[in-house]
Amino acid sequence: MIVPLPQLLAVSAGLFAIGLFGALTRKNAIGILMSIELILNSANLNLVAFNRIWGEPSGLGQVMALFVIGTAAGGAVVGLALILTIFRHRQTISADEIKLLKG
Amino acid sequence: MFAMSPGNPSIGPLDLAARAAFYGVACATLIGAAITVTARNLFRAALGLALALFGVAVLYLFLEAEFLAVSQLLIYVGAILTLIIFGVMLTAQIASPTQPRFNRQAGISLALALAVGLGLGWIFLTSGWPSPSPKEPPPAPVPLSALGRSLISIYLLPFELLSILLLGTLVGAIVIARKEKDPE
Amino acid sequence: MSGDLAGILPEIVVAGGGLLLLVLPRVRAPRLLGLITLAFLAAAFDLKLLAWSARPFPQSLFYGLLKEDGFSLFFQLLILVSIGFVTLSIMGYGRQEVKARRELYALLLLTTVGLMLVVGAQHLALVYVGLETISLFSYLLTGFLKRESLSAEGALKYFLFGSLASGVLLYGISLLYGLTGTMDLPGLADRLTPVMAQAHWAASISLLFLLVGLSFKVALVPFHMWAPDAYEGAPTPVAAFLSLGPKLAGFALLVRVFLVGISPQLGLWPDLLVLLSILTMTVGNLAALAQTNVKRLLAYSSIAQAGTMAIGLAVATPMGLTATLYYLLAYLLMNVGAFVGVIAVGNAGGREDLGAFSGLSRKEPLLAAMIAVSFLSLAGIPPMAGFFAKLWIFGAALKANAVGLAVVAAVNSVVALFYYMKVVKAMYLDPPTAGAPAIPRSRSLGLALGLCTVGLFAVGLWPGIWLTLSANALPFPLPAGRFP
Amino acid sequence: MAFLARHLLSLIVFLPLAAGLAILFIPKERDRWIQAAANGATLLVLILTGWLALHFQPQAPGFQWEEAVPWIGPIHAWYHLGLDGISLPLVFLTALLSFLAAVASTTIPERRKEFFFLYLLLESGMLGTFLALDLFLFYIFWEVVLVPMYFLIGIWGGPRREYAAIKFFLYTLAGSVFMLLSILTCYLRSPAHSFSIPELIGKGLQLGPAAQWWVFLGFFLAFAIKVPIFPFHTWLPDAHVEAPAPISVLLAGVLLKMGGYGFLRISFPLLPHVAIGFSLIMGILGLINIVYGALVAMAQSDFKKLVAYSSVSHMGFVLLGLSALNLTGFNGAALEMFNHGMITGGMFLLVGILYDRTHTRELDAFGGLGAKIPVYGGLLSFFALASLGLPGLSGFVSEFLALLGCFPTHPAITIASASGLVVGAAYFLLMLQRILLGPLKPQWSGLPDAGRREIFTLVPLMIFILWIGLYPRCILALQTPALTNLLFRLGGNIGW
Amino acid sequence: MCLVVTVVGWLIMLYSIGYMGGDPRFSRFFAYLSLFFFAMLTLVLAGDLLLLYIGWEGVGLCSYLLISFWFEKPAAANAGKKAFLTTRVGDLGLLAGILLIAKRAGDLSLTNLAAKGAALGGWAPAAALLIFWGAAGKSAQFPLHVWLPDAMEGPTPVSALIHAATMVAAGVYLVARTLPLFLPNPNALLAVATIGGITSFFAATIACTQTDLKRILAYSTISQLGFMMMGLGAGSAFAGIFHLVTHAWFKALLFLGAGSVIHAVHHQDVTRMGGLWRSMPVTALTFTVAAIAMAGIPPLSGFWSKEEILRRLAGSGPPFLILGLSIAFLTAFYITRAVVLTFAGKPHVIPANAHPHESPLVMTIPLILLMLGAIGIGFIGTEFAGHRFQHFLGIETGAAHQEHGPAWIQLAAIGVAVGGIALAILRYGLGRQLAPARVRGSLSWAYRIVSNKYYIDELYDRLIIRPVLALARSAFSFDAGVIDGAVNETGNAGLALSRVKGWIDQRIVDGAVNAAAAAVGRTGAALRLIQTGLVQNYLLIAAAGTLTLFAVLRWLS
Repeated sequence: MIVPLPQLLAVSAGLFAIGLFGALTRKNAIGILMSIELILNSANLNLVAFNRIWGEPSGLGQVMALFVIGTAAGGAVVGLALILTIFRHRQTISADEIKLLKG
Repeated sequence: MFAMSPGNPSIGPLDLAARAAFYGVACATLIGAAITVTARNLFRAALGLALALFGVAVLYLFLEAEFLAVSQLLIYVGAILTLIIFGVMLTAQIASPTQPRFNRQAGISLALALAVGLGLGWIFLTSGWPSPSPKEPPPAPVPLSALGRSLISIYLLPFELLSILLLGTLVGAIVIARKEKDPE
Repeated sequence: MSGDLAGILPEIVVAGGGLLLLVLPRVRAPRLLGLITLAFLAAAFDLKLLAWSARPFPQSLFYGLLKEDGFSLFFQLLILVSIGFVTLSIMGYGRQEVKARRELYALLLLTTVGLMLVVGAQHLALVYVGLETISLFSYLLTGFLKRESLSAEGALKYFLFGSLASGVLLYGISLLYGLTGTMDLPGLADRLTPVMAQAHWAASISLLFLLVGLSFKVALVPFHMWAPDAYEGAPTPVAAFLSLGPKLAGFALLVRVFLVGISPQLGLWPDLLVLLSILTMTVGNLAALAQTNVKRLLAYSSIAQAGTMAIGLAVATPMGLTATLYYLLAYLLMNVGAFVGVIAVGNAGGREDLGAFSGLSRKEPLLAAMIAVSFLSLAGIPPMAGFFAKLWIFGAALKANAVGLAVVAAVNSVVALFYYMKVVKAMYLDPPTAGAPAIPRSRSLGLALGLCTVGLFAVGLWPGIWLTLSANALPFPLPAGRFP
Repeated sequence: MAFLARHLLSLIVFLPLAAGLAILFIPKERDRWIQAAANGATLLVLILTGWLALHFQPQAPGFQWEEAVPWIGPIHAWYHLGLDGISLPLVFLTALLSFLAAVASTTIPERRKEFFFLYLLLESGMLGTFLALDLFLFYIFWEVVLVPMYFLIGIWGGPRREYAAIKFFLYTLAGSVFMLLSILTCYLRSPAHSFSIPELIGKGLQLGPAAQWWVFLGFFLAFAIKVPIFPFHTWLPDAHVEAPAPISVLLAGVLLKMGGYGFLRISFPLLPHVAIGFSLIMGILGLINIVYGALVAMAQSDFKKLVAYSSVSHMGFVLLGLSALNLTGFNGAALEMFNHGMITGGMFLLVGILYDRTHTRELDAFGGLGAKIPVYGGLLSFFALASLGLPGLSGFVSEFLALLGCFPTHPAITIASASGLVVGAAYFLLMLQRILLGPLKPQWSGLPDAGRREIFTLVPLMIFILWIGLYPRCILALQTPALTNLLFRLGGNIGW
Repeated sequence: MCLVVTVVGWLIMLYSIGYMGGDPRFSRFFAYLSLFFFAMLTLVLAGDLLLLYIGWEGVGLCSYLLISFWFEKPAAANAGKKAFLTTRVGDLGLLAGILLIAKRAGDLSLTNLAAKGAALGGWAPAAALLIFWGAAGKSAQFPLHVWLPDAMEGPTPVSALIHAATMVAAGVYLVARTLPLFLPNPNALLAVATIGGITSFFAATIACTQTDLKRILAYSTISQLGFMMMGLGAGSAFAGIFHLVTHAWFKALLFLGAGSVIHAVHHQDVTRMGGLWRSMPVTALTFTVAAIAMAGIPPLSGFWSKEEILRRLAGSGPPFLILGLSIAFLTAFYITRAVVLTFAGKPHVIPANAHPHESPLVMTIPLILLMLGAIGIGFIGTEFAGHRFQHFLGIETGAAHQEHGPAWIQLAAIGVAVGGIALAILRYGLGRQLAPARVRGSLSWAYRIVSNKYYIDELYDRLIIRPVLALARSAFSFDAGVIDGAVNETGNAGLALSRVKGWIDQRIVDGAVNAAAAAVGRTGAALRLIQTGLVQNYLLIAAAGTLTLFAVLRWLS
């Protein structure tokens, strides 16, 4: 199977941009979390694609992508724990209402 | 022939079909991503994310990274996304039709994201990407066994650290998220 | 392999301590938890000292993923010391629900493992995983004051900001990997030179993303905005930790990646760092001027301090780097002193604003004096260590002909004086608030403050020793006769 | 004993600090002990400096009682102290004023333990500044002075003390930060590669002309703020007015001199070419200081502010003398520093005495006190006359020398500056008139005259003022050789 | 000079014991007085300009202290201040002159002044004029004379000693001392003479109109000092110094006499006196003798010295001579007027409850001694005493000796003196007491005008008295209004200016700093606003920052 690299990279760039947009605009904290997952995936896509090019025997790109998936899981756990906590305190997880700390 | 050399002569019909499939999957992925960030309903956004993640997994398949594709499905779609959906349901904010979808900085964010996306795309498409050795045949995909070996040899340290990370986050998340019963 | 394991024995000890604390049966006395933590930290510290004396350097461990050299040892020792101080301050913290949790100490120790590994990392995979470990644990620690919604808010903002930043960092790593085929820092350095010519902008973007990710850790402007909120929301000892641990790691990585991995001649990183450091100092100091919450003030202060430290990297000379290392040492001591002061004052009535410091010198003259020493050192008043740190930085900038940078730093240090003196003023010049509760005695806080005070004078009055120490810890051999 | 003799300067510098630390351990209730310890320590320092002054050999080249110990190895910074003719009068002045002001500090009402600790720390810093021969050490002492001063103004000062204290601190720190940059540049750009002032002077700097100007300006800013030179002087009225009387004495008597001393010790010898080029600007600034300070002083209705602004005016003569670039001018400048310390120190003591009794400094609130408290009136008149440059008293000698020295260099400026003498006389006489002359206001009918302790603090100053006024050689002889050396370096007129 | 200071001073001190008796600050008075002697002798004996300057300022200080001795009186306090300040303005010139000499000639000793003058070269006139400027301040020369009348607020012995006999003469002394500097420069001499003349004439006219006894004397002092300056300006140190010496005696006497009167009647208004010779004969006698001496009637001292100056002036040209003569005339006129008004006639307007009596011995003995001096001192400079004084001074004896002016000058001098006295007696002594018809009858030499007596009155009044009075009045009003006003206004303007500067200091200089501080503070506050608390704002800023960094990177490369 032949996949042209630039196009793949373009997809990853698209994912990155969409993720960035979501992170900047979603009102819901979980929405922001999901957008960030998109960014992580775009990076992962890069890693795997480059791994395919370089064909390293150790499979660095793929290993790295696995690490990313692992840390993403950890991140999601932490994020949701924090979101749940704040929801318990404030009954909201809307990012533009969480603004007691400022200045 | 993998890689991007522009004037590659040997493009067979199979390649063409594969290419069409690739574009389809790529589009699906991006559409899923778009749904993720635009859907008013948070549950639908989660489904969009699932679509995007799934699309990425298929792209991994295109790249002959089968283990990763499986991991993506198992961990990402299976675990992380489930967790997120749980979160959505727990916080009971699935949809709030009265509220605008985006916050007030949507316009400028859109411009910024467009700039980033187009800029990155332009750079990727115009950069001369290096390849280890253009004349040799493309390297074989990394076998699963090699992956496993390198995980417990070369990359043992980050791997172990990752386990510490996961353990720590789980414990910490439980401590934080758990409702406090006894003031320990 | 056994040699590798022996090499990371201190890290293993710390990790073991963390795991032990997790599985420990429920302990009622928080002091015991603290003492256990301290014991493990001390053991690791001792082992690191042993490693320091048992040269030769550098040692490459785990297939070159980890490098044990003077630089990493310097940072690891600083990290162990600062975590020790943080532990002491947790032990003296008034909030029982925080300090009685063994998970807190466990997380702290596990974070320490991440920090120690990251500063020795020679591979971007380890860098990424290590940074994620630090970050995720930091978010959790920030949110540890679970009864306070502000704590969760700060943690959430920190988390969201940090996740995006690490996404960007990761994206940069992936691009770098694509361009060079490796994540090994020495290999990266070798292969990047042709790549910079071939795919200049892609390489630039990747390095920029890397810089952004690390700047977030160090809280350089404009990637600093999480810091004040996180510091204010976090339990104060954790805020102290945030101002030390991630910053230390961030600086170590900035050096490893940008000064050693990617030579300053490649690209314009020094220029960007100059810009960032000027911005950081200025914005940090100006924003700190308007603060009344001392914790928040310290957050901005530590942003500004990081900006000053970044000058040493921006000039990209041995002298500059030495200055930064010395600065980190001084910064550790004075920042801990300042935060411990906030903890001590906060323990009395739960307030952490300037008003809570009013008239402290009359109620607690010794405590006030020690806090004042820390703040004056932060302001750069001789003969405390902070002054010398600033001095080396100025000197490095002048030596590198970056006169403008030096002048900006100098002006900033004057601005900074104003808000540091606000705290001193409250303690010494303002009358005590009537009916303010007495400050509970805490031996661990006293010990921490005392150590900081003594340390500030020791590092200040005999700066030669510490300067030599910093110079010996440079990650590259010192050019003969060029220092300073 | 031999050890002490070899480390006499260190002893002088650190004796107050040691005493200050010791005071911290005296119980708060033993107030007499605290006062006695402070008096004793400052007196001992005064005796030691007096011994130095008596055994000083003016003609001997270089520095005397020099001490040099390596301090910060990697950067070749030394702990290096030494005394020469330029620093000796100022060291003595510091010791004397510190002692007298300590005696006068009995009026400090509260937190006396802290007060004397900071006070003695301040004295150590001031002495160290004048004795340090290593730029690095100099800077440290220079800064060490700031902190206790901040607290001394901020805690024990008048109603606007906080503002005054932070203003003082910020101003001076702003100046000294730039001096630090200049010091570093000197260090980096000298083949001597050291902070030692004599060595830097000996080997010179490798800097282009423009860079030399910048370095000079860095020093200048720090010294100008300390002196203070218009328009950097606005911290001074606030600080002086708000500070408690003994501290005002040190502020005006000693701290201002640090700036002038810096010019003589550092800027001029280190950057002779710039110093020569700067002469005109210096002269103009001196003129502005003299005239402007005097005019503003005249407009004051606050006793202390008037004296504070008079300091601005008087320090203008120092600048004038410095701009002369000849021996007479330098002698005048150096002597003016010494004299101004004595005179203004006395003035501030007098202000303090009156304020302690009346709790007001409004000149218009007084009147006719000359009849009620004649001793005080006499003392005040004496210092006022010394301050307005009455011949026969010390102020005249130095002002005259400064004018005389400046005249060949900048005749027009000198003549214009001399008009400051008239205005100076005007505001001092106005002040005397408003306080001492005219009918006595009824509310002061119970005012007690100056007490024995107060007189005791003033008489030594009067002796010196008279002595120098009549026989200025006693100081001039000390400083002339050192100043001659400096002029050799500058290529100035040594004969004049 | 030294002798003048000590002898006259001793007498005045003696007098003061009586005059100041009972004052609460008796001892301080004498302390000040002694200090004054110290300073004055320093001034006089100084062999060096710098030392002279020290004494110069010292006497200024004492003058200040003594004028405002009764400082409870605001007028006295003001007067002291005014005196010190005005002389300080003069001192400025002296200081500048000293600086100039020091720079150009190298040293400041008062020997070899001619050589110094040569060394000064083109600067010599400037130096001379600067010194004269200083002298003008001290000696109350136009336009710096305004302080002296006010200085009369001090105790009378002080006025006698400092503001008549000694200190004010210091300026004359200084010019005389440094005359070698002036001599080669005709313009400098001319300036001295002109200023002296203007001052003298001007003050004399004013003196004619004053009613305050001490003020009359004060203006007369100014006038006489100006006269001395004229003598100096004519190039003769001797003439100036000679008149200085004689003037010291008779003017001190006049002042002490006036003091005695004031002591007795407790006010100073001559129009409210009269007939006092009855109650205080010694005072009246001594005062009158002094007045005659001053008017220049031979053989009293004033005549000799005045004649000497006039003779000198003849050498300077007719205008100066005429001026000198008219001054002499006016002098005679006003001093006689004072005598007549004070002592002659009936005691008509004295307050009923006041009983004037002769002063105690300790006051009258000095009066008598001074009177003897005033009579006799003039001889030391005359041919009769063999020009002893000239020899004593050791300056330009030969020239002074040989160059005899024409005899008519002597006659003219006597003439104007007598004329002045006569006129004054006519106008004040007799004109008041007698009916107009009797005036006509008693004055046979004016027979031709008898029929036109009204015309004569008119003439006297219109042509001499009125214009003189008018001139005097206008001069006084000029003095009081314009010059004094100018000084006061300068003071006020200075004050206003200094207020403006104070404002500048607070608003502009400090303001700039404060504004900078405020700007910094506001920026800080603005930065707080950026920190909205919304995490997505933070993210946006970070993202925008990254883009900016990239842009910078592009721009840099």
